[in-house]
Amino acid sequence: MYNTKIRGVLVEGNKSYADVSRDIIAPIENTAPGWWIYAFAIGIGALIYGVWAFYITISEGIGTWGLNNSVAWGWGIINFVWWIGIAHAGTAFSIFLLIVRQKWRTSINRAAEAMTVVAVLCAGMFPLIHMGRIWMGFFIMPYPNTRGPIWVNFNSPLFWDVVAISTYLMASAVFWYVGMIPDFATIRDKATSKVRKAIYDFLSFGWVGSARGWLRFEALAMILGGLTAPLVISVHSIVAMDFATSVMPGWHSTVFPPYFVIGAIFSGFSMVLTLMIIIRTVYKFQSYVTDSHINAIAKILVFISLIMGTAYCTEIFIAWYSGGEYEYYTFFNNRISGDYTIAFYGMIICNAIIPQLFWFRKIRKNIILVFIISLFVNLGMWFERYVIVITSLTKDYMPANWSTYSPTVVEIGVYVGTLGFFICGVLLFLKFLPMIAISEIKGVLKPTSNGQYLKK
Amino acid sequence: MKKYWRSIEEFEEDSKIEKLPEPEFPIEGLAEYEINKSGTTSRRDFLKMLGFGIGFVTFAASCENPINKAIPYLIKPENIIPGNANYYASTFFGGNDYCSVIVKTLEGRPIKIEGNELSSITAGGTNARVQASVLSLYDSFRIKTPLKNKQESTWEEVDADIIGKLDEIAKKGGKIVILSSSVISPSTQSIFEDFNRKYPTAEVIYYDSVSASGIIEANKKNFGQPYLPSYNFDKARLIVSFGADFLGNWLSPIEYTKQYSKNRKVSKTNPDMSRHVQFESTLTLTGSNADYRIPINPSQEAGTILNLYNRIAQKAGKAAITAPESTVNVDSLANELWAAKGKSLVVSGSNDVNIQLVVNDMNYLLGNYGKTINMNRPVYTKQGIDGQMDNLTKRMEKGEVEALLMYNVNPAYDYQNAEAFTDALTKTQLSISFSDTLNETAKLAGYVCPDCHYLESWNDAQPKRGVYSLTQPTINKLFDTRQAQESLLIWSATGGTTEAGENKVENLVEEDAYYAYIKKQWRSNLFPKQLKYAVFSEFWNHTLQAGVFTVSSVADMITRSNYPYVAVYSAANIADCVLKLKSPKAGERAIEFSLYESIGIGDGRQANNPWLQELPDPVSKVCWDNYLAISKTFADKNRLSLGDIVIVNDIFELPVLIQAGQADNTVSIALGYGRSSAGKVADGVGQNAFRLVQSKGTRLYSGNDIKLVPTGSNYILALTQTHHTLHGRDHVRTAMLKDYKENPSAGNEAHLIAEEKKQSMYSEREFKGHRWALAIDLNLCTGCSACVIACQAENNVAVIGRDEVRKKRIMHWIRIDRYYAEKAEDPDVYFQPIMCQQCDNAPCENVCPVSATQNSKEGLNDMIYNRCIGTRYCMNNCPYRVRRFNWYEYANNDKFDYNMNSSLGKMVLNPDVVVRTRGVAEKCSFCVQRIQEKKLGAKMENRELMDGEIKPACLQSCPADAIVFGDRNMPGSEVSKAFANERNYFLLEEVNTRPSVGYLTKIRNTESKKNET
Amino acid sequence: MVSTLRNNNIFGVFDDEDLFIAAMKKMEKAGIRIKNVFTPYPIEDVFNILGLKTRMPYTAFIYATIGVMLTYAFLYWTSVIDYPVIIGGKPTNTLAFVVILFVMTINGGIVMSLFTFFIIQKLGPGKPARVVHKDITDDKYVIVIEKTEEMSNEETQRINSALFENGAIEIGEKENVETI
Amino acid sequence: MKFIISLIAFFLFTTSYVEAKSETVLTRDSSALVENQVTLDTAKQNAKRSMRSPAELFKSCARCHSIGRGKLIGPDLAGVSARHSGEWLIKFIQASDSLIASGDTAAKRLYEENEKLPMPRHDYSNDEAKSLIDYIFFETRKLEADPNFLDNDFSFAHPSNTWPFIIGVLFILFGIIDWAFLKLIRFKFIHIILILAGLAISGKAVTEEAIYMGRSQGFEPDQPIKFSHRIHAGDNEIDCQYCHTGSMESRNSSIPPASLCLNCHNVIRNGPNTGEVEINKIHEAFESGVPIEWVRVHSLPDYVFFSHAQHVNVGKVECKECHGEVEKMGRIQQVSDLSMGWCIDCHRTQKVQFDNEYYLSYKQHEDILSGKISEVTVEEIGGLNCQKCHY
Repeated sequence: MYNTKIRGVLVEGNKSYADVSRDIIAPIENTAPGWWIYAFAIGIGALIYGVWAFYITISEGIGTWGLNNSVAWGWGIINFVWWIGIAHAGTAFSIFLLIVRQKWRTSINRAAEAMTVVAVLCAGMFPLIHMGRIWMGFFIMPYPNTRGPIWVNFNSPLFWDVVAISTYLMASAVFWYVGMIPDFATIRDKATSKVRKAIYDFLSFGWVGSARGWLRFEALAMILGGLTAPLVISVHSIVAMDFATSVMPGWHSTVFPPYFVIGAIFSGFSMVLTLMIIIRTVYKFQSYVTDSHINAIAKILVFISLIMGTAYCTEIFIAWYSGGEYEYYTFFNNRISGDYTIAFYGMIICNAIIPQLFWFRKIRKNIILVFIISLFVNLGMWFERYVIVITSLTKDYMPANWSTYSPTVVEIGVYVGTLGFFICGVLLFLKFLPMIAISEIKGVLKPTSNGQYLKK
Repeated sequence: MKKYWRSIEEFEEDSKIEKLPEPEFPIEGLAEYEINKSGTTSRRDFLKMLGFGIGFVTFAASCENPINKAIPYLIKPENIIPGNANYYASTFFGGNDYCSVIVKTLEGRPIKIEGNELSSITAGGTNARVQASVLSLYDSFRIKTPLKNKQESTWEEVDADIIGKLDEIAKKGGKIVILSSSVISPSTQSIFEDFNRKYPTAEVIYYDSVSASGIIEANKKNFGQPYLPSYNFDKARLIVSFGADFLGNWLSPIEYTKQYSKNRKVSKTNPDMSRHVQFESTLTLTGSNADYRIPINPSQEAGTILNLYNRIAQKAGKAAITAPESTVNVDSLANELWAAKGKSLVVSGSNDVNIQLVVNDMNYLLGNYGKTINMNRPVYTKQGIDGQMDNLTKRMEKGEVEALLMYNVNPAYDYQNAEAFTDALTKTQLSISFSDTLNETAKLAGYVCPDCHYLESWNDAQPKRGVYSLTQPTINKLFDTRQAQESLLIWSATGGTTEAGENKVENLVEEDAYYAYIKKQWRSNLFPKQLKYAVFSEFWNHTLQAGVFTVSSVADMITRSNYPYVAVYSAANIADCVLKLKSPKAGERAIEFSLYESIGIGDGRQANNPWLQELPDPVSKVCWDNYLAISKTFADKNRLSLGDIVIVNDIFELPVLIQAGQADNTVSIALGYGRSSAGKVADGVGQNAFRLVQSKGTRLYSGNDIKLVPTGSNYILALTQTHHTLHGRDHVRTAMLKDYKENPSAGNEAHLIAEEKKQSMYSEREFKGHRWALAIDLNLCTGCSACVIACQAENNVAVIGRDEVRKKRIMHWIRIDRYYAEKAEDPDVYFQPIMCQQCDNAPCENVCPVSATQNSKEGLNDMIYNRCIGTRYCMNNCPYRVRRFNWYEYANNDKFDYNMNSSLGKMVLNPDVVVRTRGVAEKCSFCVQRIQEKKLGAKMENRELMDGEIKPACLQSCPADAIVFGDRNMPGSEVSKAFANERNYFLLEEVNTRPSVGYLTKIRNTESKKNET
Repeated sequence: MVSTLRNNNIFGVFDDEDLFIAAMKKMEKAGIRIKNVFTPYPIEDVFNILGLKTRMPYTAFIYATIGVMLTYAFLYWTSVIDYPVIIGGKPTNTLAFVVILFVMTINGGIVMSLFTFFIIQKLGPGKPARVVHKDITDDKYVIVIEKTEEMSNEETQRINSALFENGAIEIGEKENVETI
Repeated sequence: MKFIISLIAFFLFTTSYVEAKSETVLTRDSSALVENQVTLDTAKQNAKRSMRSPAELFKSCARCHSIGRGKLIGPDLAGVSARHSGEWLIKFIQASDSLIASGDTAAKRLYEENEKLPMPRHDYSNDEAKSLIDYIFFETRKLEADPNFLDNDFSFAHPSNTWPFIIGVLFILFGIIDWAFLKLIRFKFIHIILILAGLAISGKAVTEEAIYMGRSQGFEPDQPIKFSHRIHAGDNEIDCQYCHTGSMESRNSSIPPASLCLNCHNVIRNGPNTGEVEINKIHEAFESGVPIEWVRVHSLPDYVFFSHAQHVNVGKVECKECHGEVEKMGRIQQVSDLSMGWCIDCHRTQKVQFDNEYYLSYKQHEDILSGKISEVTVEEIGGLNCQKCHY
C-alpha cells in the first residue's frame, strides 16, 4: 500500500468490497432506466441534425457556412478548440492526480477518461468537416506516394495538430481501456447472463489479477501516466500554436500555449464537475463521488479561474504596452468595444468572475449552485474561443477587407451534432462500462474507511 | 506584344482570318443550323472545346482520366498552331469607349482583349468595358436568327419583305429614318449615303444615350463645326473640370487617362506634375484623383463657372457680366488659370449649350485653343443632336415616319420618355432593329436583323479626324447573324441603281461584301493620303496588321479645308447665356439630382455581361445594383442609413448609399441599370435612371426637382468594402508635391526605418535565376478597374453573383482598395490595387499542412490547386487577404448560372489556366502562364529575356501605365529601378513578409492639406 | 481423480487482506514456495513478499528514444534530402521539427510499452481466463502452491494445514492455473 | 521491303491513275486529242465507252484463273506481275495467241505447261489491262497481309492484382479460422505467419491498384483507323516531326490533320495490310468534312500544364524517352505511367541545355566556372517548383 497520508474518508457508507463491486456493476447488470432512454433519444436527435449538416457541407460546399474571404475559420475551429479543451479533463485528472498520488481521484477518473475519449472524437470531427476537399484529406498523411514523392509541410501547426491529437486520442484511449481491464474481469465473474459473460470475457483479455499482473499493471499505469502528462500539455500548446504561429493581431502571441493549456484544464474540470454531479445524482453514487470530491474540484476551479483572469489582463496589458497598433486595435476596438463585446464580456464574466463564488464554502457545498457555475464555465470557455478566433479575423491589418461573421444553420448543426455524439457516447459508457474504477476503489477502500468495515 | 507582327507572306492570310478557325468548314451550314435549332452551341463549338490539346473546362479534383477523343483539324489553317495563341488587331467602339485593341485568339476563339500600343489615341490602354467585351461575344442571349414579328425567320424572307416594303414606302415618298448611335465608321456612313441614294426619302439621325450635344452645339456656334474638339490633357499643367468625369466616362476616357497620367508621373529628375481641380456633385473617379475637389450642387455649377469666367474676363480686359454669386471662392483658381495661360484646360461635363459656350469662351481667353484643345482634329465619337431625336419622336407620333431603321440604339430603354417613343414606334409601318440582342427596342421592332458582335465583324473607324483603325473578325459567326452594313448594302443594292456594278445582290450575298466595300472605300479615300506604300494591298495588309492608320497632318491639309480656328472663333453672347442659365433663386433648396455612368455598366449596353455587373464601382465599391448616393449630412437630416429604400419620383425604388464627398443637397444615381430585356444576368438589376433625364433642348443629366419618399424598408447592397478609412494606418503613403521636391522620400519615412530594422533568424535567400517583382505607382493609378476585369478574363476568375458578394466572397484576384482620408464631406480618396504580394517569407506557406503553397526558385508564391485540401489556414494567415476560396463549385453549377455554366460561355475560358474546383484556395500568380510562355519563347529563340517582355494581364490593361513588372535580379530593369526609388515601399513592412510587390507613394499637387482654392 | 501428468495446484482462499498477508509471510517462512497469488486489487506487500520486480520503466525509456530517433531520421530525409521545398523563407531543416519529435517520442513510448505489457503478461483479446476462484476479482484473496509429482501426501497435508491454520476459508486443488 | 513494294504500288498506281484521267478527258471532248499523248487507236476504242473496273474485268479471268487458290484451267495468278513484265502481260492478255505465235519463250513455256490451251483474246484497253494487273497485284498482296499487323509484342500494362488479393485474403481467413476452430496446425506462430503473409500480399495488391488508379500505362485502344506507327515511323522511317508538327513549336505535338495524311495518301491509295479500306477512311473524312475522332492515348490531368516545345525543342529530349519505341508499335501504346513521380524523377536528373543564351543571367554559371558543379539539372533551375506545371 502506498505510504502516503490519506485525507478524509474517500468512500462513505461503510461499503464492503462486495458492495463496491455490486454497486458499480449494477447499472450494467440492470436494464437501462427511463431517463437514460430519453437522454439517449435526445442525443440521437442532435446527432441526426449533425449528420444532415455534414451531408450538406460535403455535398454543396463550405459555402453553406457563414464564412467569407476574411473570416475563413468560424464555428468549426471554435468548437474544435472547445472540445479539445474539454478533452483535457480526463487525462488531467487521472494523470496528474495519479502522479501526485492523489487517492481521491479514483472514483472520478474513469468517467473523466471516458469523457476525454468521446470529446477528442468530437473535436476530431471539426478539422475534417471544415476541409474544403475532405475527400482529398489523405494528402495530410506523410505516406510514401508516387507524386515525387511529395511530403507534407512539417512547419504547419495543422500538421502538428494531426500528429498531436491522433497521439492524444490513442494515448487516452489506451489509458482508459487498460484501466478498465481488471474491472471487466470483475464484471465477467459477476455476470449473470451468458452473453454478457462472453463479451466481458473477451474484453477482459483474460485478466485474473495475479500478483505479477498487478505489478506490471501498475508499472504500465505509471508509464502511461508519466508519458501522457507532457502530452496533455503539448496537445493544447500545439492547438494554441495554430494561432500563436500566425501573424494575425490577437493571435500572434507567446502567452498562448500556457494560456490555452490552463484554459483547457479549466473547461475540462468544469465539464467533469457537470458530469459527475449528474452521475452521482442519477446513480445515487453519493457515497463514491462524495461532497468532498466536489469540494476539491471547486477549489481547483477557483485557482484556475484566477490564472485565467490574469491571462486575460496580461493580454490586454501587452496589447497596450507593446504599442503594436494592430494588436491594440483588435483588443481595444474589437473586443473591449466593437461588434463582439457580448462574447468578450461573456468570457470575462463566466471564466474570471463567476467561479470566484467558490471562495465561499456555502456555495461549494450547494450542489445545485456548483452545477450551474460549472455550466457557466463551459459557456465562458466557448466564448473565449469565439473571441479569439472571430475578433482577430474580422478586423486585421487592412481596413479594406474587414468584415463580420455570423454562423449559419449548417454550421450550428455540425456543433449540435457533436454534442449529440458526446451525449450518446457518454450514455453508452455509463450503461455498458464500469463508470468507476472498481479495483482502484477497493485499493483505497480499507485504509480510508477508518478500518472498521464489515465482512460479509 | 510583338507577337501579332508576322511575316509579310502571311498578310494575305489575315484578311481571310475569319475563315481560319473552321476545322471543317464544308458543313458549316449544318453547324449553324444546329445552333439555330437548339439555342445551345453546335458541334463545331463542341469540337473547339475538345479540339486537340484543350480539355479547357477542367476540374482539378478529378483523379481519373476518362477515354477522351482527340480531334485534329481536317485542314490545319496555315497560321494556327494548335496550342499557340494568335493575335489580331481590331477596334472596339461602344458608348464612350473607342479603343484600338489586340484580340488574343486560341484555336480560333477570341479569349482576351488587349490594348493596341500602336494606336495614337489609346496607346495600349483599355478599360473595364473594353476588357469585358469579349464575354459579350459568348452571350447566350444574343439573337441567333433574323426575326420577323418576333418569329424566327430566314434572311431571304426578311430581305424580300423589307426590300418590298422599303420600295413601296419610297415610291409614295414616305419618310424613312435610320436612327443610329454615333457612327465613326466612314464606310458605314457612306453605306448610309448609298442607302439614301436608293431611297431618297431616307435620312439619318444620330442619337446618343449619353449625349454631348451641349458641346457640339456650342462648338457649332463658336467654330461652325458641329463636333467635339480633341483635348490634350497631357499639355495642360492646370486642369479645371466642372463635373466632367474624363478619367471614367466623359467622351474618351481611355485616351484622357493616358494623357493625364503623362503629367502625373513624378520622378526626381522631373518632379513636376499637373494640378487638377474638380468641381462636381457626385464623387467620380476623376474627382477622387483630383488634387483639389470641391463638391457643388449641379445648380451651383453655372454660378461657379460664370464667376470664374468673370475673374478671367477681367484679367483679359473684357467687360465682366452679371453673374449670380458663387458659393465657392474662385479667385485664387482664376489667378492660377491666368498664370497658366495656354497651359491650362477648362472642361465641363454639363450638356447645357450655354455653359459650354461660357467654357469655350473661357478657354479662348486663356488661349488654350491650339494648345490644349485642338479643333483641327475633331472627335466623332459623339455626334447626336438631342433636338433631332425629340423632333423625330414628335414626327413619329404624327405618323410622319413610315419606316424606322434602328442601328445600335435602344431608345425604348434610354430615351428620357421612352413611353412616347414606344407608342410612336407603333405608328410606323416598318420598324427594323439591327440589335444583336432582343433588347427593349428590338422587342418592339417588326423586323430584327441581328448585327454581328464586333469580334465577328469587319469595320473601320475614324474616332477623330485623320485617325483611322480597322475592325477584323477573329471568329466565324457563332449564329446566323449579319452585319447591319451588309443588310443595308443588300437592301440598297437590289435595283442596282448605285454606280459601279460591284454591289449587285449576287456579289453581296457572299460572306464579306462589307469587307470588299471597306477595301474599296480605303482604296479610294485613304490610300492616296499616304506616301509609304505604293501598292494598295501592301498598305491594306500593313494597316490590318497594325490595326491603326493615322493620316499625317500634311496629307490631312491636302484633302481637308483647314483653317485657323482662332480666326473663325465667333464669341457667343455670354450675357445672353447668363440669362438662359437660370440658377436657383436664393432660399429655394429643392433636392437636386445628378445622373452618372458607372465604370462597369456605362450606359448599359453591355449590362448583360456578368463580369461588368460584378465589377465593384471603384468609388462606392458596390456591385450588382445601382443606388441613390446621398451625402452624410443629407442622410442625417432625413434619418436615412445605408440600404434604406427610397421611392424616387414615384417611379421606382432605390436603396440609398451614404457617399462621402457627395454634394450636400444632391442625390446621384447611376445610369445603365434597370434593364428589362437585356438577358438573364442584367434583367431587373437596379433601376433605369434614364427616365429622370430632362430635356431642355439638350438632354440634361441633372436637375433640381426630385421627390424622395423613404419606404422604411431596407435592402442589403453588395458591398465589397465596408470600412472606408485607413484608421491611421499607413497602407497608403502620401506626400504633397512641394514636400516631395524637398525630400524624395517624404511621406515614406516608415520605409527607411523598416529597412534599418529588417532582420531575420535565417540567412538571406539567394535567387540564382530570375526574381519576379511588380511595382505600382499609386500616383498614376486612377482606380479605373480595367485590371480587375483583365485579370478575370485572363485567369478564369469565377463570377459568383450578388448574394455571394454580399457575403464578402468576391473572387477577384486583384482588387482595388479605396480609402477616404480627411473630411467625410470632401475626402482625399486613395486607390490601392492589391494582388498577391508574392512574399519571400510568406505567412500562408508556413501554415498549409499539405504544402499546397510554397515559394519557387524565382520568388513566386506558388499555389497548387490540385494539392489544396481547403483548410483555409492560408487565407487566415495572409495579412493582405488576397487569397480567395472556392466556397462552391462555380463552374457547371446552376446556382451560378453565369459564363462558366454554359458551353457557349465557357468558350471565353483561358486554357492556360485551370478552372478551380470547389474547396480549393486560389490567388494571383503574377500570370505565371504568361511568364512561362515568354520564357519558353526566349529559350526557343535562344536569347535572353528582355525587360518588360512579360506583361501580366493587369499591367497590360492599365491605361495609366501605373504598373511595372520584371526581374529584380536584372540590373537596370524597370522594376528594380522602381524598387530603388525613394517613393517605393512595401505593404506591412513591419510584418516582415518581404513582399515582391512595391508601391510608390501617392503625391498630391496641393499647397497644404485640404484648403479650398 | 488427479492425474499425475498434468501439473496440479493447491490453493487457499482468504476473505481478509490482513490474514491473507500474514498467511503468505508464514508460509514463506515455513519454506512453502508460493506459486502465485490472486487479489482483486494491487497490494504492495504481496510484491514485497514474493520479491517481484519489473523492468518496464527502463524499456519504456528505450522505446521513447527509438521513437524520437526514427522520427527525426524520417523528417530529415523527407524535407531535406528527398524533396526540399522553400516554405516561408525557412531553412529546410527547420526548428518546427521539435514539436513533432516531442509528440512522437511519447507516441513511441506509449505504443511499445503497451504491447510489451500484453506480450509479457500474455494478455490479449479472446484469451481464456483461467480463474482459480470465482470471487477472485471481487473480494477474495487466493494463494496457489504447486503440487508436484514427487510431493508426498504428508507434504500436501502440511500445506493444507498451513493454509487452514492461517485462516483460509476454503482449500482446494486445481489444475493449470495462471502462472504469471 | 514493304517500303519498296509500296513504292512500286505507288508507281503503278500513279501511271494508271494519271492516264485514266487523260482518258476521261478524251471522252469529254476530243479536241484534247491532239495534245494528249495517246495512240489514236486506243483513243478510238475508248471513245466508244469509258473504262471498266478491274474487278468486273477479272470476272472473265476467274473462269480459268484463281488468285492464290491454286491452278484451275489456267495457272494461279498470284504474284504474276512479279513473274512477268507489265508490257508482256498486257500483250498476253490482249492477244496471247499472237504472242505465242511471235515466238516469245515465256509465252511458249506457259502454253506448254497448260495443256496447250490458249488463253482467249480480251478486248481490254492498255489501261484496263494495267488496272487489271494492279488488281491482281493487290489481291496477291492481300493474301500475304498479316491480319493482326497492329499488335505489339510488348505491353507496359501492369499485371492484374485480383488473384494476389484473393490469395492474400484466403491466407488470412484460413489463419484465423484454423486458429479459432479447426486447429489443424498446432503451433500458433504458424497462424500468425499465415495471417501476416496474407496481409502483406493482399496489402501490396490493394496499394498497387490504388497507385494505378487513374493511370493508363500500357493503354492501347483501337483507333478509328488501323494506323500502324510500325509501318510509318519504323519501316518508312518517317520523322516524328513530319506529322506531329506541333512538338517543336507548341505545347501540344498535335495529331496531324487529315490534309497532312493526304500529302502521301493522295497517291498511296493502297496499304500493304488493309488495301484501300483504311486509307479510304481518310479520304471519306476529308470529303465528308466529318473529322476523324482519334482516341487520345497520352492524356495528362487538366491541372497539369505540359509543353512539348519546352521539352523537345528547348530541352532536346528525345521523343522515345517518354513515348518509348514508337517505331516498334503497331497500335500506339502508352509506355510511361505519366505519374508526377515519373516527371519529377526526370527533372531531378535531366541536364539543362545550359548553353542556351537564355540562361546567361543565371548565377549557376559562376558555380560552373568555379568548378562547384559540372552541369545544371532541371531541379536546380526550379524544375521541382509546383508552378512549373500546375497553374
